[in-house]
Amino acid sequence: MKRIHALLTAVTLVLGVATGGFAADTIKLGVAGPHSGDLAPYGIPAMKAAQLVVKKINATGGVLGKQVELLIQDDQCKPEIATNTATKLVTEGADVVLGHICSGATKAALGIYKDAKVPVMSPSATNPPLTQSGDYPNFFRTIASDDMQAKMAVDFAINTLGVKKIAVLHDKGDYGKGFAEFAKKFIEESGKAEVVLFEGITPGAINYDSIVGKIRRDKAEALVFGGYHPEASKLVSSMKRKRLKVAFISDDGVKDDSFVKVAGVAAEGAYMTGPRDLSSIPLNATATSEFKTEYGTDPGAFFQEGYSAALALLNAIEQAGSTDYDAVVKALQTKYVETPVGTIKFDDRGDAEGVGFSVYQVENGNFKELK
Amino acid sequence: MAEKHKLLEVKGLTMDFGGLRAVDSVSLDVCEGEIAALIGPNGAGKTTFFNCVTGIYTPTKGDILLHPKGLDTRRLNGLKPNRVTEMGLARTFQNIRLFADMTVLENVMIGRHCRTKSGIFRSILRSKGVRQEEQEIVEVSYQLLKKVGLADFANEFAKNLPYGAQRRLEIARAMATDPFLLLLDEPAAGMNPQETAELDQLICKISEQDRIAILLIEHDMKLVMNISNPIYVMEYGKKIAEGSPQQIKDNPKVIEAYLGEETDA
Amino acid sequence: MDYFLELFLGGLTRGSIYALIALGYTMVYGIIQLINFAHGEIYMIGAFVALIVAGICTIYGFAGISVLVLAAIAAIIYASAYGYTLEKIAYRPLRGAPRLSQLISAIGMSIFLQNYVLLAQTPDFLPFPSLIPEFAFMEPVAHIVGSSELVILMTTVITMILLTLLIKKTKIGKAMRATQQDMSMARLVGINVDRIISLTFVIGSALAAIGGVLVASYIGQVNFYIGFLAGVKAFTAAVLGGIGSVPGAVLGGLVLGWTESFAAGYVSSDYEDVFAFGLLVLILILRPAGLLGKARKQKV
Amino acid sequence: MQGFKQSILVSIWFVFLTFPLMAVRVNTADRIVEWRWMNMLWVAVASFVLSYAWRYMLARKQARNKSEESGQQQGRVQVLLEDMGFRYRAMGVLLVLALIFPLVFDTYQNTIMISALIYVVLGLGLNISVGLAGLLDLGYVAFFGVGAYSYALLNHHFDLGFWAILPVGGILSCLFGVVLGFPILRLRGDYLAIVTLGFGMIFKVVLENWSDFTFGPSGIANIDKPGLFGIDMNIDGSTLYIYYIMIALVVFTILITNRLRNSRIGRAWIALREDEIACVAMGIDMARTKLSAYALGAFWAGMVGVLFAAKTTFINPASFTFMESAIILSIVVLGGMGSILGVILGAFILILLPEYMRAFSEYRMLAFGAAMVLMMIFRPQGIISNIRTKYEYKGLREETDNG
Repeated sequence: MKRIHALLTAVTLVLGVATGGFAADTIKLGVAGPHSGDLAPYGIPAMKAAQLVVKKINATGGVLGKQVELLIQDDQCKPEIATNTATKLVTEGADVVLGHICSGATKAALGIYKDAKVPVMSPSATNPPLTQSGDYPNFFRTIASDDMQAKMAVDFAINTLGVKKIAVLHDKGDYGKGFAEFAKKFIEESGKAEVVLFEGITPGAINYDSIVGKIRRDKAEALVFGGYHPEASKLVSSMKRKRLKVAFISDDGVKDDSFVKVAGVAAEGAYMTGPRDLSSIPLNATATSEFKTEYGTDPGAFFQEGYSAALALLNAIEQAGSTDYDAVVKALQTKYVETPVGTIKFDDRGDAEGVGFSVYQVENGNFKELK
Repeated sequence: MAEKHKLLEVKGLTMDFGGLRAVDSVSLDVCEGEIAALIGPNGAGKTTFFNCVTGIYTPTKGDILLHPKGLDTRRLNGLKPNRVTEMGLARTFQNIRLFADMTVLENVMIGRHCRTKSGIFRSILRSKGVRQEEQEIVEVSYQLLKKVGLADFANEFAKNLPYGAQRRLEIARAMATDPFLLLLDEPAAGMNPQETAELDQLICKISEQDRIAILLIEHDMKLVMNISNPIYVMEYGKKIAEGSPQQIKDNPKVIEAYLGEETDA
Repeated sequence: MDYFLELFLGGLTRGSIYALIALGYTMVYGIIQLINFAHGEIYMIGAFVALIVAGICTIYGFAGISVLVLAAIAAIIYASAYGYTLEKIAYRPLRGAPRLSQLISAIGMSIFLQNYVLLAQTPDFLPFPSLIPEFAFMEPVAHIVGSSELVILMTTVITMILLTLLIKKTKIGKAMRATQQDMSMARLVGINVDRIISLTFVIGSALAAIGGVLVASYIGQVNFYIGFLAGVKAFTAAVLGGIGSVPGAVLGGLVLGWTESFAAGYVSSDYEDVFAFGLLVLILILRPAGLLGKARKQKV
Repeated sequence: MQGFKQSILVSIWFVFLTFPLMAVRVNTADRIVEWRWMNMLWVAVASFVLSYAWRYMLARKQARNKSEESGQQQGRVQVLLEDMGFRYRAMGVLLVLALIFPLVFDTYQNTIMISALIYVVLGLGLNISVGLAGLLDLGYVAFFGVGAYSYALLNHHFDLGFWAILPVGGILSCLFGVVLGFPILRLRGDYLAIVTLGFGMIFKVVLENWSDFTFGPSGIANIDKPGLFGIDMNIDGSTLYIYYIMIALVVFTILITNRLRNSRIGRAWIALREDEIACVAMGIDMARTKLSAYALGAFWAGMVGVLFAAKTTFINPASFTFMESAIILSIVVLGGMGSILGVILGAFILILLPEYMRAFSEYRMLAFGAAMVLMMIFRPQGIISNIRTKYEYKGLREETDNG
């Protein structure tokens, strides 16, 4: 036991030296998110985006004449690990942090960054209270919050599609249930339609036939679903098999190529909200092609947002002229920056101005933006 | 001569498993100071009878009455095994059931559980009373080990004891519950003649010195005939005979039952 | 009435899958009294192998139900091989060890296999090519039960019949039953118990693979994590029906499928899992041996 | 030579076995098939080498089993640990090390250490029901959750402080254990395992769905950190503070579980684990004994759950999954069932090792699963096996004095 403890101590010492040794003169960009485990696909693209951005910036002379150093930490999307991750980033002296990916992990970690006065920017945490509660002045994000999506989806269902009876489902998760609850609230507030069904489905279940039957029974004209693409594909497939034709409206978690590829024909005609189409933005094309040359595949979820967040953070440091917390925050809130998600700055709650949503529809296996 | 005090009185005990009647209205008494024996061929229902009396099975029919000296009569039917033991009736098992990964001494100490009472909180506080009780448990258990001749092995694991010693340890463990009636299920099984002779003495000692009545199931006829009286004989779930060793030896039914078994074997 | 029928058939589909996986649990448990925690992973591996074969075929331009059959055969072969190896590595050296050790080993194996597939393949959900054609004759009732459900039901029924025949009629089946009754006795009468145990794992794994292929093609997606929930549910089904009993596993699977389906349909799918596990607890308290299990009298 | 042949066969078998998953990678979404032939070579070489190691280890295990039968032969460490004096000294040294740890290392190391200590307490708690009483509980994390949520909710609604809730969390969780335990403790071992697994999952589903009470999947944020006479602490300070609370809690847990283990109740638990029938026949009330073990195990989980909520300041249902239960269980099992020192060591290895080997973080769960299997096969008693207490009896001393 004693020996093992000594060994551990030695290991920690070595690691401590290894990470802390070259602290000299770099700008440290922390990157936190799930890089292992089942949620890794949501974290790795943003991490790779940060790597690409840093590589490019360092090649052109860095920020404020200093090289940018990446501190990458895995939080597995778990709040309890995220606090460790955050502490680690703070102790290693991260000047700014790109992350976290999941809202829960972000919430858990933010307190630590706040105490340490580190600006944090998430490419993906869409949970509304993160900005709206005002608890986290150091938090920013390059993605719009869930309530905006829900509002857009509900408006679309009621005003464009003109449905009166809406079923609202979610996957019992933080993201999906949050979206669904906002959707329910907005539908009820509108007074133009009613929620005929509000339920959570069990992720990973073999089929959703019962719930599809229920939608039919309750004569819903539209289904608003909050959650991610695996469940969404199962839902639309089940609806197609059961010959149930109702409008399917969902969120950004579903606007994923996998949805179209997994659900196939069943996905045709489905609506979903997602960040505005970015293909016309030149920087977006550059970023994507950078990714493709580097990794040979298409970038995954939250790549553009991650890329944008890395750019915005480093740009703010450049603009502020130092890594001082107040100066960086001020720069984030006042100076516009060109990113793959558009030219943005942040409002005083931390949400990006100029980032918005559109409604998309699946058409011939592609997402078509509806204007 | 005055009638001997009956400690255990079983009347018309019947036990069915599904359609199978394992014990069929067996009546049996064990009186104070007796070493009674229950014999019979394999599968006659002797162990099932024990299991009914000790509460492991709930009998289908019949009465099991316990008459502790100076206390009210208690009906044991349907009581949980631990309640039965608390009332002063302890047992050993045919297939040795020791706590293999505990030491020999600890095995006996477990037997003291129902006669002691420190609870969780007092154990945590480890008050003086608890410490005294612990010490008392150790002393009593150690004395019992000495009685069965296992004192030298007190700190061995029970699983490492030789077979005969394990049987004696089971007896010591049962004795630790302060019974007035001890049920021994084939205590001599697997023992060599010398060990059996020692066991013979041990059982007599328990009966005489500790004034504990004994009911034993045994196949070793020599042992049974030596020490027990009365003897009850079971076959196919039924009691076919009872009486003194001599009466049993001469009983034609018993002879037939045992001869039948021998041709089987 | 349509609604009821829909729920009933939905539950039946689900239940058939549970039953197929539950059989593996029940057979293994019957013989070596071990909850083979990694069984769900075998199911997942079956689905993944099928995906790989079917994927290659469709990418090179083959399609149709014959590809599905080919994928299923590959899945069965590989799942069986994994089941066999699993037993040899993780369980055989532990024969006679305390139950708890065996169970831990099983849990460890489950974690290992899950991560093995994650690392060797991908964490993403992969689409499974749709290979079951829409049968035209199903169209009038398709809103209640479709072609793929029909395929699942038929496959399950055929598999069950074959399995029952295997156990009841063949020499291997007899040896399996004997081993289940009393392992040391079976050994005495000259049955190679180790071989029978291996065989049980192979058969159980093959059944899981069939379930895996059916589910993969039914829901159209596969990832490394699908085995966990399916495994837990199937185990629940096995216990529900009476673990160790083959008809019990089938009944348990169906009862569980219906419970979930009706609970979701008539109450709320929020608490679907609560109903499933609540039922399990209830059964175990009221009838610990399960619906069809025989209460084994404890030997004293 | 025979070994060589065998290893070749093993190698071929594994190449066959891993072929579809390791050599092919098919992306059906993008319609890409990737062939990775090099992997097959690695598998072949690795399985060839490992099969030698495997056989060697198995042979050694068998040899050890034999030597154990003929006479007890214990490892040197084990002998050393049975020496009470050494144990006290070792514990003392450990405690001192633990106390000066945060003075030497930075805040990050402290947080990691707190996580490990949380698992130490969880392991010790589960050790009561699994290690001592032999009740396999696969839903142990639910009790942890009860503690965490009681603090989070009471703090949120009534603004109650950490110190007030610490015992309350434990007691609530204990009550929860009693209520659940009543119906299910009659079940045999394997059934108990699966029912507790079910309960663990139900617990999580309820947390997710009962939004009005539990705030659903979005969890509860801004939970107060433990207070120290109203002093405002920065992150370093409060981490340090929590670290010392945690050390105290660990010491407290060790003290109490150790006392319980060597008490009348503790012996009854162990006896129950060894043989239920014999146990009841010796007059031990099975239901009560089981329930006490189950509830006491729950108590510790509840206590440390409160601390967990206070440490992370945010909790949501995602922290209370089956995986957590499995990790706690493996801590108990790998460390050595019933052994307090073993459980502590187990927690450190299982929680710290992956933390410090982040570089291999992708492989950590893989290694973790493999370790569980290998431990069970080659060292089932855990790293440190249970040490039996030796009782002092006057009788023996008198006898030797006389003789």
